[in-house]
Amino acid sequence: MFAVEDLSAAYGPVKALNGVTFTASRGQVTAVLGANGAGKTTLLRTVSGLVRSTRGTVKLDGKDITRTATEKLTSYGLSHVPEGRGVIAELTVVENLRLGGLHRATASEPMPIERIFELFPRLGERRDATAHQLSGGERQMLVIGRALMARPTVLLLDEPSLGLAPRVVAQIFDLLRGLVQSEELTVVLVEQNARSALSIADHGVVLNLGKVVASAPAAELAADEQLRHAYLGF
Amino acid sequence: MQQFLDTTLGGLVLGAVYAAFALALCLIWRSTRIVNFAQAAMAMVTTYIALSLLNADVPYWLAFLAALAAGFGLGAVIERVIIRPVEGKAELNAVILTLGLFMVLHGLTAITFGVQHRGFPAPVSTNAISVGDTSIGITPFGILTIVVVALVMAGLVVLFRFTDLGLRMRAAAFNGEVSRLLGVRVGRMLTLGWALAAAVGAVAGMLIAGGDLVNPAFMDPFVIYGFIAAVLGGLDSPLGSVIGGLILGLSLSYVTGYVGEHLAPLVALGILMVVLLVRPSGLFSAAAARRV
Amino acid sequence: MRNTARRAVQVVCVLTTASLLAACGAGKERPSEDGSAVGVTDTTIKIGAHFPLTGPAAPGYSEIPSGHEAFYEYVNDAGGVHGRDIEMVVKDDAYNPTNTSAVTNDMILQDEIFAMVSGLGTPTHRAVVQRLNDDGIPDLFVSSGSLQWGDDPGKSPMTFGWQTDYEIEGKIIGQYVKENMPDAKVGLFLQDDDFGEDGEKGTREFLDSQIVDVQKYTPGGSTDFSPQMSSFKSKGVDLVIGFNTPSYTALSQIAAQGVGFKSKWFYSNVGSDPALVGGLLASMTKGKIPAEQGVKLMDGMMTTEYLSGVDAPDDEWVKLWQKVWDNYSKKGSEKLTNYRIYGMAQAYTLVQALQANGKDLTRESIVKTIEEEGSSFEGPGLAPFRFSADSHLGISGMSVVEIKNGASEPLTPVLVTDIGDAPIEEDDSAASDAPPSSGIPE
Amino acid sequence: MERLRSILGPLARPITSVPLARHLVVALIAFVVAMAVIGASSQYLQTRYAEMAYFAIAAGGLTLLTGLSGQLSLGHGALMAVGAYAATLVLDRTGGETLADVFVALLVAIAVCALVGVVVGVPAARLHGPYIAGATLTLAVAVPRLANQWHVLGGEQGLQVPVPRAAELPAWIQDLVWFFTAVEIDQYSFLAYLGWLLLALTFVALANLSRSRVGRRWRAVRDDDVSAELAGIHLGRARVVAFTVSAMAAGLAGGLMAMNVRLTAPGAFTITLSLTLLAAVVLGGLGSLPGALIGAGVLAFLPHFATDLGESAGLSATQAAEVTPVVYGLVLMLVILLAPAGIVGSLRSLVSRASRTSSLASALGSTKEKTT
Repeated sequence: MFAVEDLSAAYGPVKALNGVTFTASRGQVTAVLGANGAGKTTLLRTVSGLVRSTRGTVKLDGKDITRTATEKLTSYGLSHVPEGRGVIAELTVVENLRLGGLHRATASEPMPIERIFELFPRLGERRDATAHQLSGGERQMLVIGRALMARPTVLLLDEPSLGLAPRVVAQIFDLLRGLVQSEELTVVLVEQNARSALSIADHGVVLNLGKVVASAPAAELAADEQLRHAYLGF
Repeated sequence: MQQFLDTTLGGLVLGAVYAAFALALCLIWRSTRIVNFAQAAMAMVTTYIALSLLNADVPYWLAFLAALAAGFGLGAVIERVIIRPVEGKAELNAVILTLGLFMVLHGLTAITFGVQHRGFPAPVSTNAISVGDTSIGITPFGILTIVVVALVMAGLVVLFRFTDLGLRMRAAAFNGEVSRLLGVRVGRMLTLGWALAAAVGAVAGMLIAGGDLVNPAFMDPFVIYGFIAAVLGGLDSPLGSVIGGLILGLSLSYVTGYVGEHLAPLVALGILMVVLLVRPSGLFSAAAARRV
Repeated sequence: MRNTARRAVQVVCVLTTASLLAACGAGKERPSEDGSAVGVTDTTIKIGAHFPLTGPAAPGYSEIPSGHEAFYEYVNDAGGVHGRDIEMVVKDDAYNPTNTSAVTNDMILQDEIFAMVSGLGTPTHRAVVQRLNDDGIPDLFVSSGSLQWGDDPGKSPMTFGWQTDYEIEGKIIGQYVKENMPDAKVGLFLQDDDFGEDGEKGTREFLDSQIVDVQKYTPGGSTDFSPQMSSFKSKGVDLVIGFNTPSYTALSQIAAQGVGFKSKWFYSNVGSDPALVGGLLASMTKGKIPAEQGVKLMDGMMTTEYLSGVDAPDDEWVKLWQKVWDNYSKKGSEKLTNYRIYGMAQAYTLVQALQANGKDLTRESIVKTIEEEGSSFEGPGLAPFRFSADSHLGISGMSVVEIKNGASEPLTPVLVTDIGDAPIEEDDSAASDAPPSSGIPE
Repeated sequence: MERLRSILGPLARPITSVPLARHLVVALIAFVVAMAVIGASSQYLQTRYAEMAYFAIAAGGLTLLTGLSGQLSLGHGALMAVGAYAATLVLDRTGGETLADVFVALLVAIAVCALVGVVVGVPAARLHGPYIAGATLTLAVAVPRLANQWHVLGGEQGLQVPVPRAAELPAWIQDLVWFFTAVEIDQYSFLAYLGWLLLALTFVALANLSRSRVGRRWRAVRDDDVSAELAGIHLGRARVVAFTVSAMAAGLAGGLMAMNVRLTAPGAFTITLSLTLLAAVVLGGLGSLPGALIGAGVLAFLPHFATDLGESAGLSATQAAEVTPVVYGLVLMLVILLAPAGIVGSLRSLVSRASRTSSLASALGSTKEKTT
């Protein structure tokens, strides 16, 4: 179980997160939704320690990881998947994946790269290409695959649909859904594309100006027309 | 013809040392986007450490290793203590900082070891090799120089291509934030990058000092020639640095041999400007055009 | 903001007035323009000199001032010259003419020296000769063999040379080579300034047709002379005559071996000290030969000599130098070297001139004394000085020697000549001068 | 020291919003004070003041270039060399005896450097950061070596520089100096007066330039070249003009240096000279003319002080001489690490915390730090 309590962060005088609280359960997809600038990406960056929190805690299975160094989080089983540009463009597909497996959750077996290629056959075909030669969809597969190499229990996904064709988004979300079930993952999915996100999410959290304005089962959110119009744009 | 051959061989040996030095600059550029103008002074310091050991009758190769180790330590300390605060800041800061470091290391070495010119021994003969009756313009030490530089390059290729540590270092250099998210201790990798670079610089220092006189200024030409060799190859590309070093070594050797030593820096400047203005990404950089 | 500005202007006005008043009151104490008294008191004479204590010319030359200082201590201990102790200010110019200008400025204005004595180097001293003469400061016994110190006293009346000049050295070398190696293909290795130029001028008087290649170097520039040696090699040179400083003797030898260039070598006096060059060569060679064995690397080289050196411990002069050095060297552990002997021999000439000058010492009187009596000074030089009102050039000759085992073996008797087309003659007369028993000129 | 401060006082005020007239008044007062101080000093100190003046002129040009247009030049030693050789060659032809000879020589030095400034400035305008640093550093090494190429430049041993004797100066100058200082002018004080007069004029010119439309353009280019270009400023042209102005200052400084050193030789224009100038402007604060003056004062007076300090700490003379470059290097490092705005900038922000937006600090400021 992954829990965020009263988390706040600021860029200089500007408050970007203001007392955000939510929990994400094992084997479920929790979607964090909101308009551009609502604080979604900042939320993930604060959880990972890339942005320093001013208040609040982040807990992973009851353990406080708020002040844990970014570099150590993968060994606690938490993987933050930055948006698709987060491939290391100068490295090849295989090297990106190898890198993902170097710092694993403690005491876990290394994940064979071939397993990732089974999940994403397209990556297997391009294994020796450098990442900057990949298409947007392939890059997204690569960053997800790379995160899986660390055998995480919690996966934080930042805008996996950004800039991708709807067909590709659907494909990736299908894969994700499958993974959550087969690997018992906790997934926190940050998305601007609320409609698609809610279609695979179990639970939804809506942010506006750094604050949680709604937190409810995904189906409920999708049904709330007023909320959708106000914050989710569909 | 004989002179041309001699000049060419001399240029290759010189070029090998420039290559090693450019490689060191390239390692640092790749990891921290900083051109280390203090590299030459750092190599000078390590060479002096080796000289002190040699004068205390320590065997040559032990002193060589000591210089390498000293370079490694010096590079690490400098990155951690002095360079870290300006990483990612305005680029002028790093330039001025490394130039200041250049002056400080220079002066401190002079105060510690004295400013006299002192002979520096070579591990093998510095007499030309004879083939039959004619001697050719390369010495066993020259051959050793090329071999050592080649070994260093091979070592770096193995490190970066085939080891996890090398993969971590490359990742940290290319994209620090993503690397941190993947668990790479980026700070440590950058320190290691500087340490390795300084060790490679130390090798260059030992090779240029052998069979010559050293004084605290003996590495100064490398401040510019090393930079030019690295830019020639594209700063980002280790292979380019090596080729850039060889091209520069040969060019300067021909200029010195056929025109006059005093024009060498001017020719070097010409080469630099042509590369920067005509092919800014360097002769061998695969990456897209860079902003110079 | 405006208020601060206005206050600043007020403050400035007050300060300005204050400093103007202070300035008007302080304008009196100017150093006396009457040069005679500067640097001389009843009990002291202050002299100064610039030397390359650092930089490419430092090996060897940086030892010269310690010879001076030891000899002055010796003289001062014996009561000084006419009751005056000699104090010497030594400044480092790193063999860089710009630095020479700066340190000379300091010596004149800050240290207020009476005279410059044995400032070293052709390119360096050249930078300050005009200045010293303009200011009427005696510029005695320059440590360089360039002609310009003495061939035109009308232009530089205060300046005197000391050692054998490079032109007559070139002539003597040239004649020796022409007579003994008439078929040699000669390459000249020259420092790229008046030093090399003077040497080339003298050499060409005899060897113009034998010289097949001329290579130059810049002090402080590259230390790799492979290109120069390659050029000699490709032109078939089999005798190199070098007018260069000691480090460059060592570096040219290393470079010659590096490109496989074999030749006979003839280095001018200033670049040939076997102990020093041998030590440098040894330190640069594979496996680091002990310095004492380095002198062997010099075997067979030729050079010239106008002073007896450490290789002649039985020479009366060398005995004197050894005695002075043993008792008065500041760093007792260091050995007597030919450079220290050079310094002491110059110091000896200075003391000789000051003694001859008498008690009434002025900047003009010392110049007059040397012009009038200098040519009769008996000293350690193997040939007499040429000092007169028409010439301020120093020692008039030298002998050609070959280096064997660190010692020099004469190939010719002492040869004496002058610049221009003066004939070269044998003259051993000055070589037999011996020091007075006190060791101090009377 | 008190007097020195009084010279610096007026210049140390912010130059903001001061019109040409006030610049002139300040400069005039400063020059009169300088004359009084110089007149009351020993010949030895006079040579130091003269040295300070030409360093300040060069540093003033450099600080304008780096502080206002954001281009770093390590080649100003080379530009000083060009100025020095130009002035020396002219003085050599004219004999250099009269005041007119001196001014002609200095004007030629400035003109030649303006030309060289354009030639170097055009390619330099296309470079930034480490690239321009490396290129100008190479320039600093390469240019003085040209003296070994052409015989007319005198090779390594350089050219002697004739200097006007006090007796050859016009009577009215001799009278004027005597009137102000109650001391007869001689060649040492003449060079110091000349240096400070030209320093005052140079600083007035530079201060006005930096307040003018041209100066505003430079700052715009420095702070954000992309926006500046969008606003219609021709980037390359603005940079070339800045480089040329700064080269002219370096040329004047070089000419004065030649007269003071009385020798123009390649050995004077080492990498160290260029780095030393950089230390002076960084110490004072990039972009600040008063800072450049302070930096130049350090350059002229520190070496002797530091060497004495080193010797009293038990170092040999040759070791003690190395204390100075160590200090310069430490200055560069410490200013960057601790006080990127330099002395003047730091004092100013201490005095008025309100002026957070001081454009000086941003010259070195962390404009690259991203918050998103």
